[in-house]
Amino acid sequence: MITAGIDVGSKYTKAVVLKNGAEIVGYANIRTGMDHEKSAREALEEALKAAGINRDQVDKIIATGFGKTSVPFADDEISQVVAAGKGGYFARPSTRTVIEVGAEESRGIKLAEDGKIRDFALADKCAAGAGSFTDAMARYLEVPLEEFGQLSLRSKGAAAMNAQCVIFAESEVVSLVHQNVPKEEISRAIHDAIADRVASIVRRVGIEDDVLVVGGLANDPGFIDSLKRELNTEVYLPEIIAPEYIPALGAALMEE
Amino acid sequence: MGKKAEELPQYKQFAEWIENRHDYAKKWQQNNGGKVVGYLCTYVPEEILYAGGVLPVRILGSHEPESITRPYLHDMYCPFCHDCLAQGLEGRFDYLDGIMLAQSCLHLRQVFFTWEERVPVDWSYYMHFPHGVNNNHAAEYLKGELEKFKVAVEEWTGTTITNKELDDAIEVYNKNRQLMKQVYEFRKLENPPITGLHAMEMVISSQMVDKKEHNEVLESLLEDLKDAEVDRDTGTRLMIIGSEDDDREFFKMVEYEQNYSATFVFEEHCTGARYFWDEVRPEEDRLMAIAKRYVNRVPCPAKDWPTYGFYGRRRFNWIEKWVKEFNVDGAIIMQQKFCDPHELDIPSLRELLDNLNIPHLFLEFDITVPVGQFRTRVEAFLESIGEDDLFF
Amino acid sequence: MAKEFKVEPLKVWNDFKKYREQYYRDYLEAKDNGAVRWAGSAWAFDAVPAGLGEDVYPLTGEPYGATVAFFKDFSRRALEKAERAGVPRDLCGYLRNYWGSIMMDKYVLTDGTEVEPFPKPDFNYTIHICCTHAKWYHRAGELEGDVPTYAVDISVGPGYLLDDRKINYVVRQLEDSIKWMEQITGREYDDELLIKAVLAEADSMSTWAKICKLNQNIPAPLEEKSMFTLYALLVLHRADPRVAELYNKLYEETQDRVKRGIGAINNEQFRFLTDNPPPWAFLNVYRYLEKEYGAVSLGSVYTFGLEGAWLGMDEKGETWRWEPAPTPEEAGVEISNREDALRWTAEFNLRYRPGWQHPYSHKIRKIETLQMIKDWKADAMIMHLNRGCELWAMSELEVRDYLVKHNIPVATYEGNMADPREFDEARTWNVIDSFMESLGIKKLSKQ
Amino acid sequence: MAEAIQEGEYWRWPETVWVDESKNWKEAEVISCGIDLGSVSTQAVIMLDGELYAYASFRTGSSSLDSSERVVKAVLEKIGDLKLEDIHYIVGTGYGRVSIPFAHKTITEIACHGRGANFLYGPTVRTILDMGGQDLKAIKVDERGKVVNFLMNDKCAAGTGRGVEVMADLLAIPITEVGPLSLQVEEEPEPVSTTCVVFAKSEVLGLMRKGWPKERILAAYFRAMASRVVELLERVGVEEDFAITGGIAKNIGMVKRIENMLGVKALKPDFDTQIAGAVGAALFGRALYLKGKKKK
Ligand SMILES: Nc1ncnc2c1ncn2[C@@H]1O[C@H](COP(=O)(O)OP(=O)(O)O)[C@@H](O)[C@H]1O
Ligand SMILES: Nc1ncnc2c1ncn2[C@@H]1O[C@H](COP(=O)(O)OP(=O)(O)O)[C@@H](O)[C@H]1O
Ligand code: SF4
Ligand code: SF4
Ligand code: SF4
Repeated sequence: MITAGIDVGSKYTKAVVLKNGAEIVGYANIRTGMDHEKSAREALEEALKAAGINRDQVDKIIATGFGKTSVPFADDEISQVVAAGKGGYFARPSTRTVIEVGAEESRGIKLAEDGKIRDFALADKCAAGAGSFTDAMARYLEVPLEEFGQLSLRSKGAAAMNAQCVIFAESEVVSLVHQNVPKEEISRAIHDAIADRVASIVRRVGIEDDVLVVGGLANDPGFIDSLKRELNTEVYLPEIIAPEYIPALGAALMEE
Repeated sequence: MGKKAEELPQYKQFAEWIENRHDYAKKWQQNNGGKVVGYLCTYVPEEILYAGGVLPVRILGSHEPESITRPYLHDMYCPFCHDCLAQGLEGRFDYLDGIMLAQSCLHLRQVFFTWEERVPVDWSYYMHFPHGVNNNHAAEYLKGELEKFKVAVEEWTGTTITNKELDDAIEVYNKNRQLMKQVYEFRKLENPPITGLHAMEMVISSQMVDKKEHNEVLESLLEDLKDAEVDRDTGTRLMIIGSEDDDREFFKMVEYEQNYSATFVFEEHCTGARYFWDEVRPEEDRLMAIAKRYVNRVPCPAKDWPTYGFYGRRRFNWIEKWVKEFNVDGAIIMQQKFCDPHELDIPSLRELLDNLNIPHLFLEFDITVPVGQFRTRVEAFLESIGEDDLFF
Repeated sequence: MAKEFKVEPLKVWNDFKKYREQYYRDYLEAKDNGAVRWAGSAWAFDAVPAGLGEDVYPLTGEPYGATVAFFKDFSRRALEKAERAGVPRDLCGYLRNYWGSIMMDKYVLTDGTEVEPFPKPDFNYTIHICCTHAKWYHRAGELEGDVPTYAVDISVGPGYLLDDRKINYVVRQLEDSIKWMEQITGREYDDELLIKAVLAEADSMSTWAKICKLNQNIPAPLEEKSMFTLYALLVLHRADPRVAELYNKLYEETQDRVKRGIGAINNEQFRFLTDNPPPWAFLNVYRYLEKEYGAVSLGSVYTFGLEGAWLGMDEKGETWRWEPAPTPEEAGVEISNREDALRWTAEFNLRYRPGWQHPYSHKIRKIETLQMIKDWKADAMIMHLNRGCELWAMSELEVRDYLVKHNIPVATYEGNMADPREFDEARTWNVIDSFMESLGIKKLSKQ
Repeated sequence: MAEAIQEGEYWRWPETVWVDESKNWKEAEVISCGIDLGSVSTQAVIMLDGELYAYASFRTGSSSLDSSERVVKAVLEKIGDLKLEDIHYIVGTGYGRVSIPFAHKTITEIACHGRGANFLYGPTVRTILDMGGQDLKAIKVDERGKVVNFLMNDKCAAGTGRGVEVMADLLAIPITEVGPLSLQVEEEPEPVSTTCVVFAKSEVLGLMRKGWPKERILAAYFRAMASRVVELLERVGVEEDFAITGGIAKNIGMVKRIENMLGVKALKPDFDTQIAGAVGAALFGRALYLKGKKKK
């Protein structure tokens, strides 16, 4: 049986194709466009192409993500929480806490031993605890996103930053730059600030080992480093697939 | 000429006490074999603890960002209480033998209960305390609560608190209040030998150390102040009015690190005058005397509202008096974000200051102060008060 | 598959609506006939001003603030007006609607009619339980132009720790307040009217508790969204004998519904509790849950506990009793003079209203909530992290933590009871869907 | 519908360098310069005896040092033979004022906008709205342009110049055109519910998906912004004459809406509103120079 999960995120749309609910055979990630349906279709097609599978061989398509309702060709839809929980458990069954950080949202999910969701918490309305923060700051500092996280790892300490908000952080960063604070320290301060926000949400469900971090921002080593420090515990990344695919994977797993 | 005002050793002592507050308390514990109680609001009747051989220390801000309180405390509770609770949860007060609160705002209450439950501590006490301090029956009611409290302290420490001990405690506390008021007198001078930073550090440190020791330093400070040499420009005379505030960074920025000279000549908040202005007036019934002191002190806005024939705010009468006596040029209304008691008074406070012709600047504080943003506001405020000669 | 239950509209519904309509009108028109008008919190000692005469009309601020909130446009204008005058956005949502309404000098009736000017009370009469109440009316009085305000301090701790000394503290203030009202209004105080009001108050509040208790049945005869309308009369004027009478009627009808197996919703398959004042402009949260999931809201510590009289915590502070508190008659207490009446109303309110207890420790609210889940046979708790009220926000997260530890599923969504701008529908549906899915409950349409 | 999602450069507003060729700096007694280093834009203004002579207005880069140098260099180059050393007094203002190495003194942008508006719009101005890149200021001044009272927006940068830039990018419309376009609606739509830059973005995307035309989306966004601005203004109390300074004064969609909500018309500028702060700074520079001379 072939299933496909499509995660229409606010910034990226991810698709994962799964064989017999166990084997990942294809995946793709494209920028979410104006037209959700189109983005979803494109992501799916790319993933199918990578898998070498035809569209009519797919038995079931399940959508998730913030645009999940605008994928009319999907057979079913599931919430991001359940998708991330399922995907996280599949990727690492010893996971008890899943932290998902995407472009605009973050959430903490607590899993039972059997993978069932025991509790979850969503971050509240402020983008300061998600990927857009790093996107904006990296752009401001004129550093490619991929390097922005590395910068943070190289820093000796964090610059003092008060801003609790993306926009104000931008002005804080302006003034830090003006004070000639090294970019490394600014980067570290930003990652610490995000980790701080994410942690304060996830703490609501309680941190239980193992902690798995998924979603696009998990690719950012600076963030992972700050998060570890903030939570004072080891955190893991999925090994079977890149972290941003986990919710799409979870969606594809729905049908077993 | 005496010493340079800025270099007075007593100022260093105050700052050092604040920085090493935890070490001080631990050492005190060892040296005196006594218990240390952390308290969350200045309505706690410290005299009774002190009489029982207990050192009361106030739990104040650390001004470090944290992420551990939000599972328990609502986001819209004030940053100060998040900061206090965070330090508790992080174990920075693990030496405390007890914690207590005299009923004040809701935010602090929640901090107290969460602390009590989640931070191991031998003893905790929530004291019911009148909120309507302006009503005629408040002192009587409080006296009853003080009786219960005294018994609780006695049971906990396994001693009885004698009248003599109460009198001694009252004396030490009153003395501290008198001395600090005398220091404040120097702030009325045209060029005060003490800045707001040091004055605030004086008051904050008094909340953290044994008052007897504090009194000694105050006495020597008063000696030195008499002929201290002031070599800074006083500039605009500012008063701060508002919520709890122990953010020294802000004071440093305003008085030492910006474009214009300015000096705080008065702090109205509970890390300033509201804390120490009133003394216990001794009477035979000691607990009644203490009760009256706490009911009649300059009230916190959380407790200052009309009853019977009184329709004003008692605190405002004080503010008016201080503005005049200390020759204040401008006021900074400083409020902890989300602090409801203050927020509810500020519209009326603004009217009061307008009527007094005192320009004012409103600032909202968080756990950490955005110094850059505040600098611009403060400088612009000072520009609007002074700098007349730029215009011709 | 969902079971089907019979449903029926409530017969008393219109009487309740009519009372509420008339209440706001009466207050508005009172002055035409020389009557007395007072304003204050819904927590105020409602029975006490009743002694000023038969023609005394209150306006309680919280329900008025909620009425304003219901009319999104009026509310937005009121809130903006207040904010422009420097009133911070994080203050109590009701208060901002109320102040804004005074500042606009506009009064809104339950059908949305806007009337000018805002009808000024003769005096404000309130208590102080959160950080807001006394200061709310203090400032309102200033805005209205020196309307005198009296606030009774009730900082005496939770009901199970009450003693005579504490009760006396409150009674003395109530006595003072009567003299004060006489001075303000120039009227002579009538103790008989006070006694009548005190009895009616106890009757209304106990009867409400009895009604709430009937929701323990399956199917639940009432659901919370309707109960918001029904309980409103308690916060408007529970000491009015007509209100007591209406609750007795409602009680009878609800008993009858239980007997005949009438449900509040026809597809009850999931029972949940809530905990806080709801976002008034978005009661469709409840409709959504009902329609999509056959989920019935049974009530909350708020709807049941704000003005319902319950035995509550036992003397040891260990067990919470969701049992209606006795009226004077049931308790065998005779009330024959002012002192008795004041003492009764003070003690009754302080001891038996769950809402009074919450600011005195988490423990109370935790035990109370868990007991409620058990007694009402609820499957889950859906909490409104309400930014509009700091009192109901207190302990909320501690309760959440406690319930989760006791394996009760909990979902939380954010909002503001009285500020429609602070509610995000899409996010809320997302929380609800995630929650239901995580419990393995599918939408009815997908079953 | 167009794929507007790629990050374009639509926010780029035109940079300017200008000199009044009819004046000769060599004849001036006092040459003063004001530099306004804002979060989004940087201006340098040169005045001769209190008369506007030359200015440059550029985008602020990530290093303030470079920005201030770049803008001063540009204006000096345009003049040709004037050198930095020839300038008698330089006052720095704006967000980055402390990091302008060659400034003799710094003064806040609030005082400078007050003074600058007084010069540019005339002494009848009492209320000034400065809408910049990341903040809003409502300023009340006396007849000399001295600040009597002011308010700045707090904490949330929602509804400022940066926000408009983000919208311009998102909708793929040049920043100079968003204002006029937003006025092409028959009826004002409901304002968007959040002016938070980050969330407005998602909300706007949602509206685009619903098929709203761009002008309507802009109208909804500007309306929400304007109402925030008006809130701030009303808190200081609007007194006529009323003037708007800063970059967004060039956005007619915002200006019109603010005027409508306030019921007060803003004075019409016949110069670049972005230079008001730097003009004020240059005027203070002249005053400070003369004051210093008097002392000597
Ligand atoms: N290689 C990377 N390095 C750093 N950050 C990354 C990287 N890849 C993605 N991100 C971050 O992840 C975010 C997108 O995460 P994703 O989970 O795909 O978002 P969504 O599903 O919300 O659209 C981006 O905003 C970016 O900040
Ligand atoms: N020509 C223009 N047309 C429309 N808007 C403009 C124009 N130029 C600048 N802006 C707006 O003004 C903002 C910058 O304002 P400005 O006052 O220069 O900011 P600051 O001084 O805070 O750096 C830009 O973000 C943009 O929104
Ligand atoms: S503008 Fe800033 S503080 Fe405001 S909601 Fe957006 S990110 Fe958060
Ligand atoms: S600052 Fe205000 S809200 Fe915070 S603890 Fe103090 S009184 Fe309470
Ligand atoms: S904050 Fe809550 S308890 Fe306080 S007045 Fe408002 S609604 Fe009532």
